[in-house]
Amino acid sequence: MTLSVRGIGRSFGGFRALEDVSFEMPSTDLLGIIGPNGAGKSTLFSVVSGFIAADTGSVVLDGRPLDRLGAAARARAGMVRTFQVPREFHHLTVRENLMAAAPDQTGEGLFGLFLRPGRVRAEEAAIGAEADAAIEFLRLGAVAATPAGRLSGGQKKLLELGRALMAKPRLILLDEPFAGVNPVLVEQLIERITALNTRGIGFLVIEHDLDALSRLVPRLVVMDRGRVLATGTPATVLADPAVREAYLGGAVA
Amino acid sequence: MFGALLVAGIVHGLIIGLAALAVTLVFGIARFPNAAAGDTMTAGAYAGLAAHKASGSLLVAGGAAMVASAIVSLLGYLLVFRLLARRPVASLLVAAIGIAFLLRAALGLAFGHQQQVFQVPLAWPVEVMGLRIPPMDLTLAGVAACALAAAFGVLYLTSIGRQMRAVADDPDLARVSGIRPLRVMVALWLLAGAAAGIAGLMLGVKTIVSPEMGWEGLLTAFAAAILGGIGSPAGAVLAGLLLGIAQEVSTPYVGFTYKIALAFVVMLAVLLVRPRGLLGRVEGLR
Amino acid sequence: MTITRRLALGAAAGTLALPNVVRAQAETFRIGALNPITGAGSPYGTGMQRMIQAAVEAINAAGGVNGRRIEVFAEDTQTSPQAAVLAAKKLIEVNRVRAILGTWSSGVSLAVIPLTNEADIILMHTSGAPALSTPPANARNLGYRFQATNDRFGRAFAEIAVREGFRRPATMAFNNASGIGNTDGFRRAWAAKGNQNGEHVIYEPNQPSYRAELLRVLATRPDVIVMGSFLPDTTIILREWFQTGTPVKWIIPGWAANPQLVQALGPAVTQGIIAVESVSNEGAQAFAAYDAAHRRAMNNQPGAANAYAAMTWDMATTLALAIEQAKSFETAAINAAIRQVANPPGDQVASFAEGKAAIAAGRKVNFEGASSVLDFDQHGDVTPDFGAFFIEQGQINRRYIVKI
Amino acid sequence: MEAYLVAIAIIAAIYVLLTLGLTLQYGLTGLVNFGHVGFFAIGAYASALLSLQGVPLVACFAAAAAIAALAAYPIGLVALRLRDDYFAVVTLGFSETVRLVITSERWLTNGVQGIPGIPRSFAGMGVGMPGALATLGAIALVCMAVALMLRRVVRSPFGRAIEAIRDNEDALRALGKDPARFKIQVLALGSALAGLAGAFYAHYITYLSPDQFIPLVTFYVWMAMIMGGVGRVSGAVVGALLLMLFLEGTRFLRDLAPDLISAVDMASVRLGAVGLALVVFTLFRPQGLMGDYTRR
Repeated sequence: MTLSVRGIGRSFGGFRALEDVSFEMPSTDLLGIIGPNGAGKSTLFSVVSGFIAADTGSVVLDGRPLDRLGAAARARAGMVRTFQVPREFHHLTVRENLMAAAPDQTGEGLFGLFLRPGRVRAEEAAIGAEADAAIEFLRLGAVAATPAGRLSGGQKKLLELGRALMAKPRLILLDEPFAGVNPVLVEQLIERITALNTRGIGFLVIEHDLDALSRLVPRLVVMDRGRVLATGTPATVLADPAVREAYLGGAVA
Repeated sequence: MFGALLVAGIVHGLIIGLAALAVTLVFGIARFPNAAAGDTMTAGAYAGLAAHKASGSLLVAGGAAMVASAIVSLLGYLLVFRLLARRPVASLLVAAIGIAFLLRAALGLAFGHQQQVFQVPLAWPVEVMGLRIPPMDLTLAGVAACALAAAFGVLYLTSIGRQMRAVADDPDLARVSGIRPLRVMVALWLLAGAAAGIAGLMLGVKTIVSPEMGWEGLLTAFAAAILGGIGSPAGAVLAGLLLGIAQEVSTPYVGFTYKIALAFVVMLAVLLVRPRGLLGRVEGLR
Repeated sequence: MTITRRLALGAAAGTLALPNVVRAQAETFRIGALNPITGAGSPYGTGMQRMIQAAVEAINAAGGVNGRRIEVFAEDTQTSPQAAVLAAKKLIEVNRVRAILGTWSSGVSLAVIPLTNEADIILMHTSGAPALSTPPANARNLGYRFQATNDRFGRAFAEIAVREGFRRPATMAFNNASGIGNTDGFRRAWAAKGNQNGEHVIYEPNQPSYRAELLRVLATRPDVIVMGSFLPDTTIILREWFQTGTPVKWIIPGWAANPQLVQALGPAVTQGIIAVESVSNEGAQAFAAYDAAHRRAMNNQPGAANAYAAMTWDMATTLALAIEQAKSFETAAINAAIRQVANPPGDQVASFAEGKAAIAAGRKVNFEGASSVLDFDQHGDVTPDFGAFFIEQGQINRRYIVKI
Repeated sequence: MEAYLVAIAIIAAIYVLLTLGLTLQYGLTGLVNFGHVGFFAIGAYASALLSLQGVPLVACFAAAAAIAALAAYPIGLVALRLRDDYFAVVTLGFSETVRLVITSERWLTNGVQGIPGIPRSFAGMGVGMPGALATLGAIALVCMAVALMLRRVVRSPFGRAIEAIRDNEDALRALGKDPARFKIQVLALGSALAGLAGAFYAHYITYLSPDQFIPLVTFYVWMAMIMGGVGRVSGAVVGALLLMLFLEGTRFLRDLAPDLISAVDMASVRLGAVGLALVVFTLFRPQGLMGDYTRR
């Protein structure tokens, strides 16, 4: 049960954003990706989640190659992403945001909606209960009926996580979950993510906040200028001179 | 017959190309299809007509058409589009339709709905390599070539032109590299307006001038801009020529009604194969 | 929802308030002038409307009909059936007009005539479509056509082509009911004379170039091209044709081959064009009066520039005479009187005043209009004569008249 | 007078139906459909032609909606892979192509000569007031049913998904849902409403020709939607009424003050006012008169 990323390359015009990026992780595990600005982390995320096509290489989840699948199909295959800048459905309430993410709803087709009203009602009740559970789990109860556009940055991050959960993935790709989130919420997020991981959901996390990330994940991939620089536990990776050179620059040296 | 249709197609295509250039510049940089481009053309045609009546010179008429359309275009930006910069594409589109209607109404009130014509001398065709070419076609092709050369000169040889293309390529990148957006936008709308003005003048000289003339050709210009790849000036002109020639040359086969739909069908076919147009970069996967 | 209701009530109140203004005036006989002020018919619509008003002024100056003044309510059809239907509804329901005069395009007349039939009022129009002669459109015989049908135009074209000795005519038609009606009429008449028809091209409006269309026709080497066309497209086509340098003759409807065309293209391009028009009854006294009125109302443009305006002038006069003759304001009586005052036999009269006097004297009158002699057949259609006009050195000269 | 008001109300109700379709497509889902009139035309011609073959009117109306929806399906399949702005241009092109097909295929549509003598709805009740009132009643009922249906859709899982598309399409895609699947259904349903409106139009005006289906009609509907309130069902009703008030009101303006402005200029003024309304509402009141749709 693994996610393996093999030899991914991608250029924009003349600029090589990704070059032969490879790594592997058990899909129930926690893996972090770090790197300086412009290292290609976000591009990698977009390629893995199917929002940008790769020029070369392959993404395989649990033995199934995903390369020919679009973003939606990859999500259905069990790999759901969040966004660096939260993309909440701003007109919908928090609860509606969560309910919208539940997969395979009969009422999402016009025929189902009008021809099988009983089934739609039953599903709605179940999904609503699920959403309420997620709200409680994420401690968003106070804003459950608020349009998502009015949430704080941190609350939106929580909501994104909750939405991803509602889609019932095996693996969640988190794009800078701690960026712009106040320290109290960061702790809460770390704790919630860890709790979810113990339930068997894997996480691939891009993060700038090295400190927070080190406390969350047991293993790190370090990227620089579109390449993988090192892979290993936070301690070993951070001890690597090449990493210190590229990522931490003169600050630590 | 084929040769004659080819010549007609090239002249027709140059007009479409100029109009498409105006559309694609705005499309590439301001990121919406400017539905007011057609009526900006009409404004240019009327200004050119007035100048031609006063001076009798096509050159003066061309200058007037460019200036008038450039001003109209810039006003549209300053008064409306600038205020909508952060809105969804649909808002800009609807506002553009509104401006188009306003312009047409103003021209109708000012000049009436009767057709007007450029009083240009008509002459018999000249023989070039066995092809009989109307001298007017040569004049118009010359005008279009000069206008295109000037437009591409601005785009590729001046600093503001390079900045425009940079913004078209990547607005975010351009913002961090210190390009002043207002200056670029003003230059952009002026250039797009001037191109539309020349297109309007040519259409007016070739046919007749009426308040509806620009709107009628808008769809073809859109098709050419999309076909050429949004934001690609060379693509727009190329696609314009392609559509112009295709419309003329294909008529013996598809008939005279469906030739209008041809632009649309070609556009659809190309978009199916290359969703970003002929010269547009292919990116993303949906 | 409160806003909705308030707005709706406001709208209703606003419209309901209007008829009071109308009702306040003295008892009049109301007619509607429903003309193509804008849209494709706009070159003629304003003149048509003004001539209805001018004719009514003359009628009122002569003492009105049966002692009542005629009052005109004018509306724009926008040359669009939908707008015309609402305009007609408004004329019928709000202004309570008793006749509608001057619908121009066939589409508009076909859309309006069910309404006039339903309201039991007369419709006088200038449309060419044959469907307007017969049921269901003219089921109640309340429709009157003051223009020749497109078919008759086509026959006139064929007569002239024969007379000029043309052998290989091609046809080009603007893709609308009138354009195609003209050329189809020509082709039928030409074939009926035992001739071979040439190339036939139907073209679309608003094209930046008609070269492909032209070349297709010219490639068959016709000696004459018969057009079913309008002014803007004719202007562009003739321009392109001249620049091909191919000699050919043209037969063009008079509404397209008019002084504006000559002014747009100059004498060199237009030299030798044959313009065909249902001749206004130019020798007639009625035409002189109409021409004077047209010049007064339309910035000194001659009346011959707008054949439809002559027709609307005649519409108002015919209707007024019929009312005098009927001595009634009832539609059925007026309708029965129209052929009595317009068709022979009877004293030829040229104006309302003259006719009114004759009717008062107990004589049978025969109104000879400005647009034609105005004799209606059983379908309510007129059969005007056609003139062949030749454009020579920028002048449009009539050579002869064709009778069908 | 009453009959005139009824006539206006019928046309207004036809616009309400068209506006409801666009509200679903643009207001709720964010689809920039500039080809609405094409589906209106398809519905009108389908119903007219079928009724002339002797098909009962009720079946004609149903067929008009179904055929318009079917026509939307391939367009959706092709166009919904494209960006929003491309979609706008493609739909505009589609509606013009529909008009050209109607113009050209004389064997089917009688071309530019048009189709006269289309059976009037409720002709059995006479052509006068009773028939018109019955027509108005029928179309008002249909509008109400459609409005109720749209409210139902808005509050359903489907409505949640299409509003999610409008707010952020990529986010929905990231959750494993294909926006195109929803958009095609939205396009088809909105087009079915336009087709139904077309059927009402055909059997009320009783004469169809291609020049009745120009893009201006599409933009009238846009104007109604934008004035009334984007994404609000009640906004569609208010907007369509305002549109009619505006289109017909100009007639009375000239009755009251005939010398104020000539009829020719009035056409320009009317067009200019449509333009001004579009610009001003976009600039200063994008939520329309009925307010923001989040507070429905």
